[in-house]
Amino acid sequence: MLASDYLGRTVRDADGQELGRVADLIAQVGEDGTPRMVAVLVTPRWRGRLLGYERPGVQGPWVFDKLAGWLHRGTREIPWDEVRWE
Amino acid sequence: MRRWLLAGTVVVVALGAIGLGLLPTTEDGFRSTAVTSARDTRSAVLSTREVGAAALRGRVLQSYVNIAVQRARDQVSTAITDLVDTEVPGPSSQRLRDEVLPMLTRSAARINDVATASSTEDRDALSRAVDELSGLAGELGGVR
Amino acid sequence: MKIPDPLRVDFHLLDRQVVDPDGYLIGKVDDVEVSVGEDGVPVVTAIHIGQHALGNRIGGVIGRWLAATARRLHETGDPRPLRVPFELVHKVDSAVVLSVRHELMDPSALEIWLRDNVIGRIPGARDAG
Amino acid sequence: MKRVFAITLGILTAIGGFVDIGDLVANAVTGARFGMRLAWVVVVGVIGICVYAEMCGRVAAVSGRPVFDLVRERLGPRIGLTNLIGSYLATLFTLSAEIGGVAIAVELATSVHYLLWVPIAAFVVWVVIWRVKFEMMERIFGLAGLSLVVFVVALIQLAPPWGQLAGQAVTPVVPAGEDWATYGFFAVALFAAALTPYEVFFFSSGGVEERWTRKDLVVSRLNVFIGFPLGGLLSLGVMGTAATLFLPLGVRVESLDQVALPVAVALGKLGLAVVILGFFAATFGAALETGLSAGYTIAQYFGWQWGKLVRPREAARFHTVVLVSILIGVAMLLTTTDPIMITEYSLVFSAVALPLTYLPILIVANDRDYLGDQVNSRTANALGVTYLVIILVVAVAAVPLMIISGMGG
Repeated sequence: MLASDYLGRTVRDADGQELGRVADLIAQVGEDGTPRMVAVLVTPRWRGRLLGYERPGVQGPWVFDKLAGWLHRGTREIPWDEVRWE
Repeated sequence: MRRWLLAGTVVVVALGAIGLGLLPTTEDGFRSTAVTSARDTRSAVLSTREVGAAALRGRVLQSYVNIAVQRARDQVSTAITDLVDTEVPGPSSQRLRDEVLPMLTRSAARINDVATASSTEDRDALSRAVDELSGLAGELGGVR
Repeated sequence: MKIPDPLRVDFHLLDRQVVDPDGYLIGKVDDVEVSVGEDGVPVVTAIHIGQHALGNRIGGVIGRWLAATARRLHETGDPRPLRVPFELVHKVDSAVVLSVRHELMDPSALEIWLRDNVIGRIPGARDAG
Repeated sequence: MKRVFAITLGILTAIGGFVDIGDLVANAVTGARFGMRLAWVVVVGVIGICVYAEMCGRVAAVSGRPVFDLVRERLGPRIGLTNLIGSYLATLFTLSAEIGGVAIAVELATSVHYLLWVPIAAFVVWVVIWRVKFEMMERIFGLAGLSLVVFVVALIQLAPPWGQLAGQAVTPVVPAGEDWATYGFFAVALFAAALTPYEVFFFSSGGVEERWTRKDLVVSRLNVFIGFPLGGLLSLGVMGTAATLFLPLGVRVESLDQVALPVAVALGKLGLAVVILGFFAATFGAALETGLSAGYTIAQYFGWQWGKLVRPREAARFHTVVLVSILIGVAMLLTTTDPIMITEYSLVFSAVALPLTYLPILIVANDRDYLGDQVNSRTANALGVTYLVIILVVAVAAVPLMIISGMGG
């Protein structure tokens, strides 16, 4: 599989409820240095790149912070094993 | 679907533009062409007059004069072509054309004189050409 | 090895510049390979570099054209993007830095073709400016 | 002492390198038609290029990434590609216009038609890109471009009615006989001339290539904050001379020889010779920068090896793009399209393409992962966001204004 096969897909939770589109794949780097997938970043509407404002601790110009927050409202991390890819 | 819509819009706009181009010229349209031609020619005439005056005072290189005059002449011939190519819709336009066109051709000739006089270093001819250009600019400024 | 933790595949990897230890520009991360491990958890196994991968991601007419030209240029071997195993990634910051030199990797087919047929034939092509 | 010399040299180069065919044309044309009534746009544009270039210089020095690398990294491959096409076209038009400018400068000195000089000028531009060292290239043409100071000298010599010029500058209204659309169109052109994307591509790529570090930030800032405003002053000199000589006569500036005329009137043959040299240096230097920038945009989007410090053999794709771009630029000129016309189109294109190159830089300049403690200050962000808004307005207005005013008619 390629990352591009995952990104942008619409995913559902275990009950079949739509979660939104996949905006990013979040991996934790193990001791051997291999990144293992732990979560999926899901967003209800935005389709392009999130510009980096989804990361904690990024300070943009105030307007951008607010704007990105508004555009990406509802964006959340869902643990990998709770996501159903269809 | 979206693509067809886009293509359709482009075709309609293009046809519209062509249709507008084919409409007969109105008296007002002719007048505006004539005024624009006169204005552009006046601009070229005055610019050349400045070049000529500077040449009289020995302030410009001959290579520069040649190019400046050539460019001004090109501008005037474009103005002439624009006017000549415009269809004459009525008698008042015909009168306007008969008034403006000779000014434009005279402008072209006087602009040429500047180059000739400057290259042969004929100061009298040069100063005469500069004076005539001033007169022409006045006449051209009167076209409305 | 310096890799941000957590690693965000889209943000930290995709479309970043890939360089070798000397700063030679190898390409962009055009796609990222994800394989499911023995325990059923997907892991990042490699990065892909090449217009084929990029073209497939962009999609549409331009994307297909990019991918097709990349495939056609491959005279030898597989018309596939360059695959760099993730073990060779040394650092991920403003660029993805590899731990191996670029000479050890397959160069781009387009680069070779242009070097051999166009740029390499012009006098002075071997002098740095 | 040596350091002071290096800094001074850098600033002088920035001044000379600021003015190119776009500035010459836009400033002279507006000066002749509007006097100094649009001078404020030059000021706004110069502050804009300072804000933008300072951020790019900082990002390049601290993160080592040039502009177009970040464009794709932040905006993704698709929007990045749209941006690439727009920016490349804008740069290509500018390159063509600059080569045309070189050819016209030689024409003014020799009386031989410029179209005959176009292929020769383009070939020499390419040879210089191919062979001459980066620093040398920048220095020679930047310093020679300084000869455009002659416009400021000529303006003083012409003894214009200063009060009247100042009056025009402080009352920026549409004069009688002109309409809002035309005023707006020339405002866009002037703004785009001061804030051309290629200048930033070149500036940041040069910084990356010369391996700037944090230590170089002071020098880079001095170059930007002193060099560019002084370059803007030269632009205003061009505008002022045209306003003094042509506005009262009602002469419209439509060719490069007219731009030089006020200097000849004021300073004579020597002044004219210096102007022609200045035209040559400014357009030639800018042709080198745009030629390289055409390569930078494409190579950085795809991640190819680029640059002048590596052997051309090792950056074959980059050098091919540069070569092909120069050939296309020549082809555009050989259709006998007026270089002034190409210049005006290049300015409109630049205005439209600017926001998407500006936005990623503003975002990255705030990213601590990239810049650490060198992220934008509050002031830098206030200015940065203000200019984003201005740039967006200009980009949206550019094409409608061009159509309504008929390229300024």
